[in-house]
Amino acid sequence: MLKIELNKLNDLFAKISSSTDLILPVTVAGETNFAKYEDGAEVNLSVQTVKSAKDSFFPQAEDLMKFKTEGKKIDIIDVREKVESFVLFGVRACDYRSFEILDRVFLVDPIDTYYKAKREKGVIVTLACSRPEESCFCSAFGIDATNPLGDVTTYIADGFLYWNANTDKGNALTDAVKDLFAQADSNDEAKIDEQKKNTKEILSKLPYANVDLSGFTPDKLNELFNDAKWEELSEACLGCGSCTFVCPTCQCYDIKDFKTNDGVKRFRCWDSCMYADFTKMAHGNSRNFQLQRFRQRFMHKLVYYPSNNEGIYSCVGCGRCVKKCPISMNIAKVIKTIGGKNND
Amino acid sequence: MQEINKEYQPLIVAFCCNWCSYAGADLAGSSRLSYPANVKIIRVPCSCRVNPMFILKAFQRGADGVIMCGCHPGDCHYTTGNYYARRRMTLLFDMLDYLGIEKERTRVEWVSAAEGVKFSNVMNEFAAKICELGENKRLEDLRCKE
Amino acid sequence: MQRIENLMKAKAIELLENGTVNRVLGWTAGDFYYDNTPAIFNSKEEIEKSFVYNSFCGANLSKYLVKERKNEGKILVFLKPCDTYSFNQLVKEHRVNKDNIYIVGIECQGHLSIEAIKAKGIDGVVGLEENGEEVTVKSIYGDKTVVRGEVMLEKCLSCKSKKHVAYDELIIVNEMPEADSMKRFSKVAELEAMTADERFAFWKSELSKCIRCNACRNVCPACTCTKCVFDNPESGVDAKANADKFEEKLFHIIRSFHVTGRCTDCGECSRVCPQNIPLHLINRKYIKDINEFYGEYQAGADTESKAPLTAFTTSDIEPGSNLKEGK
Amino acid sequence: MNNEQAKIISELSGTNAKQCMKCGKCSGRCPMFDSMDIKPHQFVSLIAKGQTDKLLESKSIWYCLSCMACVERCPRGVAPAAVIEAVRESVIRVQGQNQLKAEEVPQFVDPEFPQQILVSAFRKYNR
Amino acid sequence: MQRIGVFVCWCGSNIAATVDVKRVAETLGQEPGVVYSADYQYMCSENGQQLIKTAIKEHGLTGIVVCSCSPRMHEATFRKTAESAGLNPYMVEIANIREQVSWIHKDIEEATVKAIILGRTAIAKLLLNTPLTAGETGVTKRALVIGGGIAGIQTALDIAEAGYEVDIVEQRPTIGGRMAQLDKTFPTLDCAACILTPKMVDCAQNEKIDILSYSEVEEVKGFVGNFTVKIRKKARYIDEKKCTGCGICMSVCPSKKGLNEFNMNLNNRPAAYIPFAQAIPNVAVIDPEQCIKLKTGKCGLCSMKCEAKAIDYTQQDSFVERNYGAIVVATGFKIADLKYFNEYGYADNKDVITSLELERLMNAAGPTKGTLLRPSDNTHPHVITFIQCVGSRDISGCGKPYCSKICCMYTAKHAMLIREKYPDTEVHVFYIDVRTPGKNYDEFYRRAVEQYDVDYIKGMVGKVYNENGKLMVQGSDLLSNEQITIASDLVVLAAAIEPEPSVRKIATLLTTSIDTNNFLTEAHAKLRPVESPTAGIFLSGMCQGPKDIPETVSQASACAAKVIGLLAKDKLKCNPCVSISDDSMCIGCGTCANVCPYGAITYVDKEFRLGGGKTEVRRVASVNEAVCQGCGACTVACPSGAIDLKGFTTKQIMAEVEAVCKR
Repeated sequence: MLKIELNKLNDLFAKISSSTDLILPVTVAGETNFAKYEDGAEVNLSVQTVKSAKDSFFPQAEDLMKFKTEGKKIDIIDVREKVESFVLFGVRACDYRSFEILDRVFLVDPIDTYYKAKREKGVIVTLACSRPEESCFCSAFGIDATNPLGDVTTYIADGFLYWNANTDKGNALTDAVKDLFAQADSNDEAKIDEQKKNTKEILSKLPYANVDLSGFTPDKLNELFNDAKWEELSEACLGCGSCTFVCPTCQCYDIKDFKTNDGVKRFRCWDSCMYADFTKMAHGNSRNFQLQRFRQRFMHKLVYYPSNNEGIYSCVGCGRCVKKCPISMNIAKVIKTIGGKNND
Repeated sequence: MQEINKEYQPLIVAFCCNWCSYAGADLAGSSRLSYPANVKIIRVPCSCRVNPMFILKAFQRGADGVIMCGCHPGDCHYTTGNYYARRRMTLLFDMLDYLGIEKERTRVEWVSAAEGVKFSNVMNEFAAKICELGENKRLEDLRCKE
Repeated sequence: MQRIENLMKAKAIELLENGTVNRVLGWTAGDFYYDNTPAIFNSKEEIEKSFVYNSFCGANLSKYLVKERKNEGKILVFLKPCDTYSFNQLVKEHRVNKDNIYIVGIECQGHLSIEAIKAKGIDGVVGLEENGEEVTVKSIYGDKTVVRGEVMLEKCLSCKSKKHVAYDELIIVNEMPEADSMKRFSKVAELEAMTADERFAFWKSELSKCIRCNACRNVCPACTCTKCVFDNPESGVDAKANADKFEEKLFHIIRSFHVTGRCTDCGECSRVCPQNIPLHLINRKYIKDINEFYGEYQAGADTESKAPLTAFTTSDIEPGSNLKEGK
Repeated sequence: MNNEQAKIISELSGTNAKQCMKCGKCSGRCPMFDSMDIKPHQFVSLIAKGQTDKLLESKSIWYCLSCMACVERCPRGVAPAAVIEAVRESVIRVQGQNQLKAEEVPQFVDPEFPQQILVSAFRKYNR
Repeated sequence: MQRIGVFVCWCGSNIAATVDVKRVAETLGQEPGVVYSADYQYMCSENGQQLIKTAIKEHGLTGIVVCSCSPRMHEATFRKTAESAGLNPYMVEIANIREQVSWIHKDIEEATVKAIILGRTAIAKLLLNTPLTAGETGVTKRALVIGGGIAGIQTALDIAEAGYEVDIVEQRPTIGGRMAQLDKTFPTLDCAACILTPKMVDCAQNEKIDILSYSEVEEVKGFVGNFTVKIRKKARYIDEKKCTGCGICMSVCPSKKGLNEFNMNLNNRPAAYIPFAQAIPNVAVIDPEQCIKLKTGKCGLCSMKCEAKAIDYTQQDSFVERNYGAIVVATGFKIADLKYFNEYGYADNKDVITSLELERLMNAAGPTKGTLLRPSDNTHPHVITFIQCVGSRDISGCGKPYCSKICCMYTAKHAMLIREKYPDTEVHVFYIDVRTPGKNYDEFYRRAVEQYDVDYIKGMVGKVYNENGKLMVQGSDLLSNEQITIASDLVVLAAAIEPEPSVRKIATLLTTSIDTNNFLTEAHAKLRPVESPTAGIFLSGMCQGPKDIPETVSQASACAAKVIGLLAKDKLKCNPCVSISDDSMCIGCGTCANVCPYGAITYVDKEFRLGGGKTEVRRVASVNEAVCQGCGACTVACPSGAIDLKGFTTKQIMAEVEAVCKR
């Protein structure tokens, strides 16, 4: 394990970004989101980002291809540039888990080559949590916030950032920057263990730490789907997309065309199941009421996805939707309301 | 004719109402009063048909300046159209300015069917002003400039 | 506050039981004190179980009435002073059926913003205690006390009025301090005084945060179109994401323009923005312009007056004539 | 305009002789008409035709009082007095000798002179 | 998918000299959707149109783009061409490559490129065009003529003659207008009253004509074929139906200080008066400003003496509202204000008069009973000087930039009449040019010079001043190159004429356009000179531009022919480019109706299916296509974009914006 003083982190970021793109939490106009590191950027590793880390692999808008027209002639142009390797720094355990959930969507046949290219080139440096928020409930999904995986795992404790490479990619990155680090000793490891212990204690006491998901099993699909509670749960929903756009696991997108000056650019952009035109087809919409749309989101995360993916829920308990819903309705409340009596 | 810098040719979209300003442009034409070729006129029935979205669309598409011309207030073919247009544009232009977009990029002129000279002068002046400002960078859509 | 809540509950139960209304629109309590959700209550039991009115009921309930129009019977709604303006505006635009709504205007001492509390570095908030001007924030990391006035919602800090402009009855126990409406435009004026470059930089960094979640639009009581132009492929401006920087501006200019003269300045757009973009500054610019150019106008103050963009005078100012020269 | 000189005079005068519709109102009003060999309207007409030689030799230019009656009355916005002034100036420039300097003025001043004479004298001679 | 044909017109060399028309046709032929392109010397010619028709049939075209002159010129022509070849006329778009390209650009490359872009823009729009069908409306078979001068009278008579009802609204107490004030008329020198008054009587007696004198148009609603006009009948304090026109009230009225407007204020009239003996209607009117009874409540002499009991001091303005199919503007002219021309001394000298004042002084029914006496001392003037072009052809800002057209002829007339009647009088005329185009006009002028010895002086007057009771007219004689001063007894100014000022308000009411000189604009300077650009509004007489009587009368009849042509139709085709609201998007907020200038939008409750077996009733906008004029104000006001304008849809305009911005 290596260590670096926190006040030297900018040197580390400068070094990494000198050879490759570095994506990390940056504060712009008061809000912290993952963004490319640039000289003078206000890096903030102490708060949860507004948007999740998924943008790096699955950006909100992404060009797919281009049709160039000239008179009556149409050329199809591949707009994919060779993806260069990049470093994604400061990913929390919940967001890291979300990549695994996205992989199960994008990397199974048919493989999403746009996603795959980025996923392969991304070096993920995770950061262990030490100060969870009241909205956090990752532990409900079996995630250990204090010990994230990734190519490199880092911990912040006692004025130092500790660095531990886990994979070949991680080792390669470590080699490139190790000059800046000192070797950590057993004393340091003890400090980290102490911090982990403290954090785990806080985590176990969080309000949503013990939401019970056991009621969400594939065999209860019909029962859950027909639950009368959906109506009151969805009543106040505005049908905006805040929850889906801050969510690390939402993976739905829409494909659209943009008419440029010399043709058409085909791109995809995040879609939200909360929107009235989500999965609109020639015959119209499959879900006409907000109740149906609302139910879809949670049924997908808690029932449909797990039944196709060995019981893995498509929620990581990051709590972003808990924080950002304009009317304070969220997945935790849904789980508590229809997830069976253990939640009472 | 206005001397235009050959390197930089600004693109100007002019929305002209059918009854006065488009006729004014016709008069400028039949009086052989020239204005830069980069002024492109779009005919609308009345200035009140000009949706702020059209103006933003023009900027998105790469226009460097957008001008709306209508009948003089009080002379609208539809009686009141340009009065509504005037309020809309006043507020829209103010908003663009508020967002930091150069105020000179947008303009409203009232040009009657009899004012061919004015039409040509206005277009020459406006084109010169836009030349001075240079390319529209603050309200551009890079996808349209590839 | 507790007293108001009790009065509201009693009133709701009374009106339900005497048959004046068949449902009640209010707020239901959440898990952390600050996360109340608008809700419809159909029975005394429901009300007694979870009806809440505390300092985190900033949500404007008037927009829900549009949806409620389809349902049978009369509904009771609790509206804060500023919410009644939105209500009036909806009446004016025929979006709600006034006859099927029973309004109880409620006391408002300004509502609090959890974002503002968190911005003070207080995290892990699991509860609050209100004691007059002081608020004790209970956190998993220990309790802290803050001054009420410092953690209010932006819309309450620059409250436009404490007067209910529409109601059937009022529940007001304590005096509501009169609003300082001049405050509303001070930030707009500050921006106006900047150079265009400074303004551009300001808005560039603010709007670049926009994730196009549409929360601002969907919460807006003036945005009640069944199909928004931004969702309509025929409109020429539809988009689901800001695929280019241009679209951030386009979205916010058009969104605010569409509510110009109709926006009551309820401040919901700024309250719900997940990225805390000061969207009210865009809407207020239009309001300030309207006041300056066409005379004072407060949307929703009544249900009859002509909106500024559907009216004119022959001597209105010319577009751009008020703007100072220069980049 | 086929004559350089006419162009210069036109520019100096800032008037467009082509706008003249030959109504003669300038001459109709000119107080010094009888003393002039070339009449005010002819000035304008000669400039329009580019025949400047006659003008430069004309005695009229020294008779013009610069009273501006012709300018005031012209329905076409042409300024004959300005043309005459411009011709005068051209002549003086050629002579290049007899400018009037401000400091020399007091010795010429007769208190009986109307102010206009002083002003017009200065207009004529000081450049 | 559309099959578009592109037709590039050379317009002789008008376009082809600056635009490479072949290249334009070739390039546009390559555009998606275009299956045929051609160029031709004159597309609007019969051969050109035939070429279009053949191409439409042979290539199965679904729409055409014509790159030619302004759509204001030939859009209608090409729409007809398309229609006759079986195409919907609204599947035609014009790219204006003459007025917007060839006439203003010199560089061939630059002009050609622009022409191609404009062509592409038209194609982009056309690709989104849909066939439009015009609706129909009925026509109210009645016309309104605003103004009862010779123009209005002639138009009304002609319309009535064709069998249609027509109302004349006249702001003065009698019809007759300016012509009634004239003495003799050129070039025949017959007396104006002798030829005008019979026509006035015809009007009064024609049962199809209703004269609303002393009335003004207050409000105009509706559109071609279906106007509703509110007319204010000013209180004349005389019951029109009872008054016999006996004139007793005039003779007993003790208030005699009112200025006689009919006599150009040269003398006075009583408060109760009939403007002139042949007035139509021959009904008195009481001037409330002068009437002692109305001002102080004490008098009532006329009421006591009136045998018909027609006097009614309590009368108020009343309103009538009538429906018309067509409206004719015949508001006429007035003498321009001379306040900027103090060099002629009009304000300071009673004996400097305008020509119209001279008409009254020479008229047998005038203040001097036809004897020419000068106003200051009622003596016979021996030297009379006329000054022409007073305030006309003036670009200095004091006068009018245009030629008033009638002054040369009436000055010759006046000079001749004076010399005829008073041979001892010396008559001088200062002129700039003598303009006499017209049948027998120059002969008339030459007669003044040759037979009547009128002294025409080429030159302009610089100053008129009073010296010992004589009016000294100082001017130049350009031909002898002299400055001359004529000591005169009377100076007559041929003052510029200008449109009657009330025309501005009327133009606004009628939503028709007016030029910088306040003359009404015609739909086309050459081809539609009596129609205004606003459908259903026609122009008669001086309101459109300076004219003499023969011209006015011919225009008035032309105007009547146009009106008759309109009223003869049972149905009018509406403009199909009207607003249409999409029910699925409309939220019934009412914003569109608030901005509609025609009140074309109403709201209806409609039931909609929501899916899942549910329905809801929503309030939605409904556009009356016959009333909508297609301005588009509603389309922008609508927040949801539910309302669109056919022919200028949001998508079409957006497509045009995209096309013009393509570099």
